Amino acid sequence: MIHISVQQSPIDIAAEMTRAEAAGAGAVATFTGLVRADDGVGTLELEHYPGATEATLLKVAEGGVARWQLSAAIIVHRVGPMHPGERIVFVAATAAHRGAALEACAYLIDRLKTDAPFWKRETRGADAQWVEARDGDHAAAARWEARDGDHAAAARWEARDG
Amino acid sequence: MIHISVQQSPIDIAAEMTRAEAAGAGAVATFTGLVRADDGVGTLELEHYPGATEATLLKVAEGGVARWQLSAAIIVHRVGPMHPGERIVFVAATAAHRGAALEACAYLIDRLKTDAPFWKRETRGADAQWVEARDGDHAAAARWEARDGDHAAAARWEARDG
Amino acid sequence: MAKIRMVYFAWVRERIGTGEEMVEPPASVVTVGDLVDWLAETSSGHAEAFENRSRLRAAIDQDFVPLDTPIGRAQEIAIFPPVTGG
Amino acid sequence: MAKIRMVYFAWVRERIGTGEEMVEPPASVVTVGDLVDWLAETSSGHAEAFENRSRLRAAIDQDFVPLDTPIGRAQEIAIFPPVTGG
Repeated sequence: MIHISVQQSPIDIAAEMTRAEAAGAGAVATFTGLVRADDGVGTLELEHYPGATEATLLKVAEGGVARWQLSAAIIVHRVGPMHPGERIVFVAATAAHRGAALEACAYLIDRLKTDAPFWKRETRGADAQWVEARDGDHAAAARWEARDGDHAAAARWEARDG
Repeated sequence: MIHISVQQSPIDIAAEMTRAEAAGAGAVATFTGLVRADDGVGTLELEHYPGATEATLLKVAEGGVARWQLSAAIIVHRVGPMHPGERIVFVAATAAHRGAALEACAYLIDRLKTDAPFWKRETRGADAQWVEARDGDHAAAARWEARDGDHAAAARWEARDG
Repeated sequence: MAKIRMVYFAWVRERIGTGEEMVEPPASVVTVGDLVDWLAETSSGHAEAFENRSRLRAAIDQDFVPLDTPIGRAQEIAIFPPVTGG
Repeated sequence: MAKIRMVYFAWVRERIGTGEEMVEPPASVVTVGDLVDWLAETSSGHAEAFENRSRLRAAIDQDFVPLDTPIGRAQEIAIFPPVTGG
Protein backbone atom coordinates (compact mmCIF):
# COMPACT_ATOMS: atom_id res chain seq x y z
CA MET A 1 0.00 0.00 0.00
CA ILE A 2 1.37 3.39 -1.00
CA HIS A 3 -0.19 6.65 0.14
CA ILE A 4 1.11 10.03 -1.05
CA SER A 5 -0.35 13.38 -0.09
CA VAL A 6 0.74 16.97 -0.68
CA GLN A 7 -1.69 19.06 1.31
CA GLN A 8 -2.49 22.49 2.74
CA SER A 9 -4.26 20.99 5.74
CA PRO A 10 -2.53 19.86 8.97
CA ILE A 11 -1.13 16.32 9.08
CA ASP A 12 -3.31 13.95 11.13
CA ILE A 13 -0.85 11.46 12.67
CA ALA A 14 -3.53 9.20 14.16
CA ALA A 15 -5.22 8.81 10.77
CA GLU A 16 -1.91 8.14 9.00
CA MET A 17 -0.87 5.58 11.65
CA THR A 18 -4.19 3.78 11.20
CA ARG A 19 -3.42 3.59 7.48
CA ALA A 20 0.13 2.33 8.14
CA GLU A 21 -1.05 -0.28 10.64
CA ALA A 22 -3.90 -1.56 8.47
CA ALA A 23 -1.32 -3.37 6.34
CA GLY A 24 -1.30 -6.15 8.97
CA ALA A 25 2.48 -6.33 9.44
CA GLY A 26 4.39 -6.21 12.71
CA ALA A 27 6.53 -3.08 12.52
CA VAL A 28 5.85 0.58 11.71
CA ALA A 29 8.62 3.20 11.72
CA THR A 30 7.76 6.86 11.24
CA PHE A 31 9.50 10.18 10.89
CA THR A 32 7.83 13.53 11.53
CA GLY A 33 9.42 16.87 10.69
CA LEU A 34 8.22 19.89 12.63
CA VAL A 35 8.60 23.65 12.31
CA ARG A 36 11.12 24.27 15.05
CA ALA A 37 9.70 26.31 17.90
CA ASP A 38 13.07 27.30 19.29
CA ASP A 39 14.84 29.41 16.67
CA GLY A 40 12.73 32.51 16.26
CA VAL A 41 10.81 31.54 13.12
CA GLY A 42 7.35 33.08 13.05
CA THR A 43 6.05 31.57 9.80
CA LEU A 44 7.40 28.86 7.53
CA GLU A 45 6.11 28.73 3.97
CA LEU A 46 6.45 25.67 1.76
CA GLU A 47 6.38 26.07 -2.02
CA HIS A 48 6.41 23.06 -4.36
CA TYR A 49 6.27 22.02 -8.00
CA PRO A 50 2.75 20.62 -8.47
CA GLY A 51 2.69 17.39 -10.43
CA ALA A 52 6.44 16.84 -10.21
CA THR A 53 6.20 16.69 -6.41
CA GLU A 54 3.61 13.92 -6.35
CA ALA A 55 5.47 11.96 -9.06
CA THR A 56 8.73 12.22 -7.10
CA LEU A 57 7.16 11.15 -3.81
CA LEU A 58 5.52 8.19 -5.53
CA LYS A 59 8.87 7.15 -6.99
CA VAL A 60 10.54 7.44 -3.57
CA ALA A 61 7.79 5.37 -1.94
CA GLU A 62 7.92 2.74 -4.68
CA GLY A 63 11.69 2.53 -4.24
CA GLY A 64 11.24 1.84 -0.52
CA VAL A 65 8.53 -0.75 -1.07
CA ALA A 66 10.61 -2.62 -3.66
CA ARG A 67 13.80 -2.56 -1.62
CA TRP A 68 12.41 -3.60 1.77
CA GLN A 69 9.25 -5.47 0.74
CA LEU A 70 7.19 -2.97 2.67
CA SER A 71 3.52 -3.63 3.19
CA ALA A 72 2.94 0.12 3.43
CA ALA A 73 4.80 3.33 2.57
CA ILE A 74 3.25 6.69 3.42
CA ILE A 75 4.53 10.16 2.59
CA VAL A 76 2.50 13.21 3.60
CA HIS A 77 3.97 16.67 3.00
CA ARG A 78 2.37 19.92 3.91
CA VAL A 79 2.60 23.03 1.69
CA GLY A 80 1.65 26.68 2.24
CA PRO A 81 2.14 28.73 5.41
CA MET A 82 2.63 27.05 8.78
CA HIS A 83 3.74 27.88 12.30
CA PRO A 84 6.24 26.66 14.93
CA GLY A 85 5.36 23.23 16.30
CA GLU A 86 3.29 22.25 13.24
CA ARG A 87 4.14 19.16 11.19
CA ILE A 88 5.79 19.72 7.81
CA VAL A 89 6.27 16.12 6.78
CA PHE A 90 5.32 12.64 7.93
CA VAL A 91 6.67 9.39 6.49
CA ALA A 92 5.91 5.84 7.58
CA ALA A 93 7.21 2.43 6.57
CA THR A 94 5.42 -0.79 7.54
CA ALA A 95 7.21 -4.13 7.34
CA ALA A 96 7.18 -7.59 8.90
CA HIS A 97 10.26 -6.84 11.02
CA ARG A 98 11.69 -3.74 12.63
CA GLY A 99 15.04 -3.65 10.81
CA ALA A 100 13.32 -3.21 7.44
CA ALA A 101 10.80 -0.68 8.77
CA LEU A 102 13.49 1.47 10.44
CA GLU A 103 15.83 1.45 7.45
CA ALA A 104 13.05 2.13 4.96
CA CYS A 105 11.76 5.03 7.05
CA ALA A 106 15.23 6.64 7.01
CA TYR A 107 15.40 6.02 3.26
CA LEU A 108 12.04 7.68 2.59
CA ILE A 109 12.92 10.87 4.46
CA ASP A 110 16.53 11.03 3.19
CA ARG A 111 15.40 10.67 -0.43
CA LEU A 112 12.52 13.08 0.01
CA LYS A 113 14.93 15.72 1.32
CA THR A 114 17.07 15.67 -1.82
CA ASP A 115 14.63 14.54 -4.51
CA ALA A 116 11.30 16.24 -3.89
CA PRO A 117 10.78 19.78 -5.27
CA PHE A 118 9.89 21.66 -2.08
CA TRP A 119 11.30 25.01 -1.01
CA LYS A 120 11.10 26.52 2.46
CA ARG A 121 10.89 30.21 3.27
CA GLU A 122 11.24 31.30 6.89
CA THR A 123 9.93 34.57 8.25
CA ARG A 124 11.56 35.98 11.38
CA GLY A 125 9.92 39.27 12.27
CA ALA A 126 10.04 41.43 9.10
CA ASP A 127 12.78 39.32 7.51
CA ALA A 128 11.82 36.54 5.04
CA GLN A 129 14.50 34.18 3.81
CA TRP A 130 14.65 31.11 1.60
CA VAL A 131 16.22 28.18 3.42
CA GLU A 132 19.53 27.03 1.95
CA ALA A 133 19.98 23.36 1.00
CA ARG A 134 22.18 21.42 3.41
CA ASP A 135 25.15 19.40 2.17
CA GLY A 136 24.30 16.81 4.81
CA ASP A 137 21.07 15.99 2.98
CA HIS A 138 22.95 14.86 -0.10
CA ALA A 139 25.41 12.84 1.97
CA ALA A 140 22.47 11.13 3.70
CA ALA A 141 20.76 10.34 0.40
CA ALA A 142 24.01 9.23 -1.25
CA ARG A 143 24.63 6.49 1.30
CA TRP A 144 21.59 4.59 -0.01
CA GLU A 145 23.05 4.65 -3.51
CA ALA A 146 26.53 3.62 -2.41
CA ARG A 147 25.01 0.61 -0.72
CA ASP A 148 23.06 -0.17 -3.86
CA GLY A 149 26.11 -0.04 -6.06
CA ASP A 150 23.76 2.06 -8.21
CA HIS A 151 26.50 4.09 -9.86
CA ALA A 152 24.36 5.44 -12.65
CA ALA A 153 21.94 6.96 -10.17
CA ALA A 154 24.77 8.33 -8.03
CA ALA A 155 26.39 9.92 -11.05
CA ARG A 156 23.11 11.54 -12.00
CA TRP A 157 22.87 13.17 -8.57
CA GLU A 158 26.44 14.34 -8.62
CA ALA A 159 25.87 15.89 -12.04
CA ARG A 160 22.78 17.59 -10.72
CA ASP A 161 24.65 19.06 -7.76
CA GLY A 162 27.81 20.01 -9.64
CA MET B 1 11.92 14.82 28.72
CA ILE B 2 11.67 11.11 29.41
CA HIS B 3 8.36 9.27 29.55
CA ILE B 4 8.16 5.57 30.44
CA SER B 5 4.97 3.58 30.73
CA VAL B 6 4.22 -0.12 31.22
CA GLN B 7 0.48 -0.41 30.85
CA GLN B 8 -2.49 -2.75 30.43
CA SER B 9 -4.40 -0.17 28.40
CA PRO B 10 -4.05 0.36 24.63
CA ILE B 11 -1.30 2.69 23.42
CA ASP B 12 -2.62 6.09 22.30
CA ILE B 13 -0.28 7.19 19.50
CA ALA B 14 -1.79 10.65 19.11
CA ALA B 15 -1.28 11.38 22.81
CA GLU B 16 2.30 10.05 22.75
CA MET B 17 3.12 12.08 19.61
CA THR B 18 1.81 15.22 21.30
CA ARG B 19 4.17 14.49 24.17
CA ALA B 20 7.10 13.87 21.79
CA GLU B 21 6.39 17.03 19.80
CA ALA B 22 5.97 19.25 22.84
CA ALA B 23 9.75 19.21 23.30
CA GLY B 24 9.95 21.93 20.60
CA ALA B 25 12.60 20.24 18.42
CA GLY B 26 12.42 19.62 14.69
CA ALA B 27 12.50 15.85 14.29
CA VAL B 28 10.54 12.96 15.80
CA ALA B 29 11.24 9.33 14.88
CA THR B 30 8.99 6.58 16.19
CA PHE B 31 8.74 2.81 16.13
CA THR B 32 5.55 0.88 16.78
CA GLY B 33 5.42 -2.89 17.23
CA LEU B 34 2.10 -4.60 16.48
CA VAL B 35 0.65 -8.04 17.08
CA ARG B 36 0.90 -9.48 13.60
CA ALA B 37 -2.46 -10.14 12.02
CA ASP B 38 -1.13 -12.49 9.40
CA ASP B 39 0.31 -15.52 11.17
CA GLY B 40 -2.62 -17.19 12.92
CA VAL B 41 -2.08 -15.79 16.40
CA GLY B 42 -5.38 -15.37 18.28
CA THR B 43 -4.08 -13.84 21.52
CA LEU B 44 -0.68 -12.53 22.53
CA GLU B 45 0.08 -12.24 26.22
CA LEU B 46 2.88 -10.11 27.61
CA GLU B 47 4.36 -10.93 31.02
CA HIS B 48 6.97 -8.71 32.67
CA TYR B 49 9.09 -8.22 35.77
CA PRO B 50 7.42 -5.33 37.64
CA GLY B 51 9.90 -2.81 38.95
CA ALA B 52 12.83 -4.21 36.98
CA THR B 53 10.98 -3.42 33.73
CA GLU B 54 10.46 0.24 34.50
CA ALA B 55 14.04 0.61 35.76
CA THR B 56 15.40 -0.98 32.58
CA LEU B 57 13.27 1.18 30.26
CA LEU B 58 14.35 4.30 32.13
CA LYS B 59 18.01 3.30 31.74
CA VAL B 60 17.50 2.68 28.00
CA ALA B 61 15.78 6.06 27.55
CA GLU B 62 18.47 7.87 29.55
CA GLY B 63 21.13 6.19 27.41
CA GLY B 64 19.45 7.52 24.26
CA VAL B 65 19.02 11.03 25.63
CA ALA B 66 22.67 11.23 26.71
CA ARG B 67 24.05 9.83 23.46
CA TRP B 68 22.01 11.87 20.96
CA GLN B 69 21.10 14.93 23.08
CA LEU B 70 17.44 14.09 22.65
CA SER B 71 14.85 16.59 23.81
CA ALA B 72 12.42 13.69 24.36
CA ALA B 73 12.57 9.91 24.69
CA ILE B 74 9.35 7.94 25.09
CA ILE B 75 8.93 4.21 25.70
CA VAL B 76 5.44 2.77 26.16
CA HIS B 77 5.05 -1.00 26.46
CA ARG B 78 1.81 -2.84 26.83
CA VAL B 79 1.44 -5.92 29.09
CA GLY B 80 -1.34 -8.47 29.52
CA PRO B 81 -3.47 -10.05 26.79
CA MET B 82 -3.82 -8.41 23.38
CA HIS B 83 -5.03 -9.20 19.89
CA PRO B 84 -3.81 -9.07 16.27
CA GLY B 85 -3.37 -5.52 15.03
CA GLU B 86 -2.97 -4.05 18.51
CA ARG B 87 0.14 -2.12 19.53
CA ILE B 88 2.63 -3.88 21.81
CA VAL B 89 5.27 -1.19 22.01
CA PHE B 90 5.81 2.43 20.98
CA VAL B 91 9.09 4.32 21.18
CA ALA B 92 9.81 7.88 20.10
CA ALA B 93 12.95 10.01 19.94
CA THR B 94 12.82 13.78 19.47
CA ALA B 95 15.91 15.70 18.39
CA ALA B 96 16.91 18.87 16.58
CA HIS B 97 17.82 16.95 13.40
CA ARG B 98 16.56 13.81 11.74
CA GLY B 99 19.81 11.80 11.83
CA ALA B 100 19.87 11.86 15.62
CA ALA B 101 16.14 11.14 15.94
CA LEU B 102 16.26 8.17 13.54
CA GLU B 103 19.36 6.61 15.10
CA ALA B 104 18.12 7.10 18.64
CA CYS B 105 14.75 5.55 17.77
CA ALA B 106 16.49 2.42 16.44
CA TYR B 107 18.67 2.36 19.58
CA LEU B 108 15.68 2.55 21.93
CA ILE B 109 13.85 -0.37 20.32
CA ASP B 110 16.99 -2.49 19.80
CA ARG B 111 18.01 -2.11 23.44
CA LEU B 112 14.48 -2.66 24.69
CA LYS B 113 14.30 -5.95 22.79
CA THR B 114 17.35 -7.41 24.55
CA ASP B 115 17.36 -5.58 27.90
CA ALA B 116 13.79 -5.28 29.10
CA PRO B 117 12.26 -8.21 31.02
CA PHE B 118 9.20 -8.94 28.88
CA TRP B 119 8.05 -12.37 27.72
CA LYS B 120 5.54 -13.08 24.97
CA ARG B 121 3.15 -16.01 24.85
CA GLU B 122 1.21 -16.64 21.65
CA THR B 123 -2.03 -18.57 21.49
CA ARG B 124 -2.99 -20.20 18.19
CA GLY B 125 -6.27 -22.06 18.57
CA ALA B 126 -5.82 -24.37 21.58
CA ASP B 127 -2.01 -24.17 21.45
CA ALA B 128 -0.19 -21.67 23.68
CA GLN B 129 3.54 -21.15 23.21
CA TRP B 130 6.22 -18.91 24.69
CA VAL B 131 8.01 -16.95 21.98
CA GLU B 132 11.70 -17.85 21.63
CA ALA B 133 14.30 -15.08 21.76
CA ARG B 134 15.79 -14.18 18.39
CA ASP B 135 19.56 -14.11 17.86
CA GLY B 136 19.05 -11.12 15.59
CA ASP B 137 17.92 -9.04 18.56
CA HIS B 138 21.28 -9.43 20.26
CA ALA B 139 23.14 -8.66 17.06
CA ALA B 140 21.06 -5.49 16.66
CA ALA B 141 21.71 -4.39 20.24
CA ALA B 142 25.41 -5.30 20.08
CA ARG B 143 26.09 -2.93 17.17
CA TRP B 144 25.42 0.04 19.45
CA GLU B 145 28.08 -1.17 21.87
CA ALA B 146 30.62 -1.90 19.17
CA ARG B 147 30.22 1.66 17.93
CA ASP B 148 30.66 2.93 21.47
CA GLY B 149 33.84 1.01 22.03
CA ASP B 150 32.05 0.18 25.28
CA HIS B 151 33.79 -3.14 25.80
CA ALA B 152 32.81 -3.58 29.43
CA ALA B 153 29.14 -3.35 28.52
CA ALA B 154 29.56 -5.66 25.54
CA ALA B 155 31.34 -8.23 27.69
CA ARG B 156 28.56 -8.10 30.23
CA TRP B 157 25.99 -8.91 27.56
CA GLU B 158 28.04 -11.71 26.11
CA ALA B 159 28.42 -13.23 29.57
CA ARG B 160 24.69 -12.99 30.06
CA ASP B 161 23.98 -14.74 26.76
CA GLY B 162 26.67 -17.43 27.11
CA MET C 1 11.96 25.87 -32.38
CA ALA C 2 8.64 25.17 -30.64
CA LYS C 3 7.40 27.22 -27.72
CA ILE C 4 8.51 26.10 -24.25
CA ARG C 5 6.65 26.69 -21.02
CA MET C 6 9.16 27.93 -18.43
CA VAL C 7 8.30 27.48 -14.74
CA TYR C 8 10.21 29.03 -11.83
CA PHE C 9 10.17 28.38 -8.10
CA ALA C 10 11.30 29.97 -4.82
CA TRP C 11 13.81 32.83 -5.18
CA VAL C 12 14.24 32.15 -8.91
CA ARG C 13 10.50 32.90 -9.31
CA GLU C 14 10.72 35.95 -7.06
CA ARG C 15 13.70 37.48 -8.87
CA ILE C 16 12.20 36.90 -12.31
CA GLY C 17 8.89 38.25 -11.07
CA THR C 18 6.71 35.48 -12.47
CA GLY C 19 6.13 31.78 -11.87
CA GLU C 20 5.81 30.92 -15.54
CA GLU C 21 6.20 32.25 -19.07
CA MET C 22 6.18 30.95 -22.65
CA VAL C 23 9.48 31.33 -24.53
CA GLU C 24 10.70 30.60 -28.05
CA PRO C 25 14.50 30.30 -27.97
CA PRO C 26 16.63 30.48 -31.16
CA ALA C 27 18.10 27.32 -32.73
CA SER C 28 21.49 28.09 -31.13
CA VAL C 29 20.00 27.14 -27.74
CA VAL C 30 20.75 23.41 -27.38
CA THR C 31 21.03 22.62 -23.67
CA VAL C 32 19.20 23.82 -20.55
CA GLY C 33 22.36 25.79 -19.76
CA ASP C 34 22.16 27.54 -23.16
CA LEU C 35 18.53 28.37 -22.39
CA VAL C 36 19.50 29.90 -19.06
CA ASP C 37 22.20 32.01 -20.78
CA TRP C 38 19.73 33.21 -23.38
CA LEU C 39 17.00 33.97 -20.80
CA ALA C 40 19.49 35.91 -18.63
CA GLU C 41 19.64 38.49 -21.47
CA THR C 42 15.88 39.06 -21.51
CA SER C 43 15.52 41.10 -18.29
CA SER C 44 17.44 42.27 -15.25
CA GLY C 45 15.25 39.98 -13.16
CA HIS C 46 16.29 36.95 -15.25
CA ALA C 47 19.92 38.06 -15.03
CA GLU C 48 19.71 38.32 -11.26
CA ALA C 49 17.92 34.97 -10.89
CA PHE C 50 20.47 33.17 -13.06
CA GLU C 51 23.55 34.98 -11.69
CA ASN C 52 25.07 31.95 -9.98
CA ARG C 53 24.71 28.81 -12.07
CA SER C 54 25.94 26.49 -9.32
CA ARG C 55 22.82 27.38 -7.33
CA LEU C 56 20.41 26.46 -10.12
CA ARG C 57 18.66 23.14 -10.70
CA ALA C 58 16.44 22.15 -13.61
CA ALA C 59 13.75 19.74 -14.74
CA ILE C 60 12.62 18.87 -18.25
CA ASP C 61 8.97 17.83 -18.42
CA GLN C 62 9.12 17.28 -14.64
CA ASP C 63 12.24 15.06 -14.71
CA PHE C 64 15.25 16.46 -12.88
CA VAL C 65 18.25 16.92 -15.21
CA PRO C 66 21.74 18.45 -15.12
CA LEU C 67 22.05 21.85 -16.82
CA ASP C 68 24.06 20.38 -19.70
CA THR C 69 21.13 18.22 -20.80
CA PRO C 70 19.86 18.92 -24.37
CA ILE C 71 16.38 20.45 -24.40
CA GLY C 72 15.18 18.14 -27.18
CA ARG C 73 11.44 18.37 -27.63
CA ALA C 74 10.77 19.69 -24.11
CA GLN C 75 7.37 21.19 -23.48
CA GLU C 76 7.98 22.36 -19.90
CA ILE C 77 11.30 23.38 -18.36
CA ALA C 78 11.62 24.30 -14.70
CA ILE C 79 14.48 26.31 -13.16
CA PHE C 80 14.76 26.47 -9.38
CA PRO C 81 17.13 26.50 -6.39
CA PRO C 82 18.32 23.32 -4.67
CA VAL C 83 15.33 21.74 -2.91
CA THR C 84 14.79 22.14 0.84
CA GLY C 85 11.77 20.04 1.72
CA GLY C 86 10.96 17.76 4.64
CA MET D 1 22.46 -17.77 55.10
CA ALA D 2 19.57 -15.31 55.00
CA LYS D 3 16.29 -16.03 53.27
CA ILE D 4 16.09 -15.14 49.57
CA ARG D 5 12.97 -14.25 47.66
CA MET D 6 12.99 -16.22 44.39
CA VAL D 7 10.89 -14.87 41.49
CA TYR D 8 10.17 -16.74 38.25
CA PHE D 9 8.76 -15.66 34.91
CA ALA D 10 7.28 -17.14 31.72
CA TRP D 11 7.85 -20.90 31.25
CA VAL D 12 10.20 -21.04 34.24
CA ARG D 13 7.29 -19.86 36.40
CA GLU D 14 4.86 -22.27 34.72
CA ARG D 15 7.11 -25.32 35.14
CA ILE D 16 7.87 -24.54 38.77
CA GLY D 17 4.19 -23.87 39.39
CA THR D 18 4.64 -20.59 41.27
CA GLY D 19 5.81 -17.05 40.54
CA GLU D 20 7.71 -16.66 43.79
CA GLU D 21 8.92 -18.48 46.87
CA MET D 22 11.19 -17.88 49.86
CA VAL D 23 14.27 -20.12 50.03
CA GLU D 24 17.14 -20.62 52.48
CA PRO D 25 20.05 -22.27 50.62
CA PRO D 26 22.97 -23.93 52.45
CA ALA D 27 26.35 -22.20 52.75
CA SER D 28 27.71 -24.33 49.90
CA VAL D 29 25.55 -22.31 47.47
CA VAL D 30 27.83 -19.46 46.35
CA THR D 31 26.72 -18.41 42.84
CA VAL D 32 23.37 -18.09 41.10
CA GLY D 33 24.31 -21.26 39.21
CA ASP D 34 24.83 -23.12 42.51
CA LEU D 35 21.41 -21.88 43.61
CA VAL D 36 19.81 -23.20 40.43
CA ASP D 37 21.51 -26.60 40.97
CA TRP D 38 20.29 -26.73 44.55
CA LEU D 39 16.71 -25.66 43.64
CA ALA D 40 16.57 -28.26 40.84
CA GLU D 41 16.67 -30.93 43.58
CA THR D 42 13.69 -29.51 45.44
CA SER D 43 10.90 -30.64 43.06
CA SER D 44 10.31 -32.19 39.64
CA GLY D 45 8.92 -28.80 38.52
CA HIS D 46 12.16 -27.05 39.48
CA ALA D 47 14.15 -29.81 37.78
CA GLU D 48 12.16 -29.39 34.59
CA ALA D 49 12.35 -25.57 34.64
CA PHE D 50 16.14 -25.64 35.15
CA GLU D 51 16.86 -28.54 32.77
CA ASN D 52 18.71 -26.46 30.17
CA ARG D 53 21.00 -23.90 31.77
CA SER D 54 21.81 -22.19 28.49
CA ARG D 55 18.16 -21.09 28.31
CA LEU D 56 18.14 -19.46 31.73
CA ARG D 57 18.82 -15.84 32.62
CA ALA D 58 19.02 -14.28 36.07
CA ALA D 59 18.78 -11.03 37.99
CA ILE D 60 20.01 -10.22 41.49
CA ASP D 61 17.95 -7.51 43.19
CA GLN D 62 16.60 -6.59 39.72
CA ASP D 63 20.02 -6.27 38.06
CA PHE D 64 20.68 -8.74 35.24
CA VAL D 65 23.71 -10.94 35.97
CA PRO D 66 25.46 -14.01 34.48
CA LEU D 67 24.74 -17.31 36.26
CA ASP D 68 28.27 -17.48 37.69
CA THR D 69 27.72 -14.31 39.75
CA PRO D 70 28.07 -14.77 43.52
CA ILE D 71 24.77 -14.33 45.36
CA GLY D 72 26.32 -12.17 48.06
CA ARG D 73 23.68 -10.52 50.20
CA ALA D 74 20.92 -10.80 47.58
CA GLN D 75 17.37 -10.27 48.80
CA GLU D 76 15.61 -11.09 45.52
CA ILE D 77 16.83 -13.39 42.77
CA ALA D 78 14.90 -13.83 39.51
CA ILE D 79 15.27 -16.77 37.12
CA PHE D 80 13.65 -16.53 33.69
CA PRO D 81 14.01 -17.35 29.96
CA PRO D 82 15.71 -14.97 27.49
CA VAL D 83 13.52 -11.89 27.12
CA THR D 84 11.20 -11.42 24.12
CA GLY D 85 9.64 -7.99 24.47
CA GLY D 86 8.87 -5.26 21.98
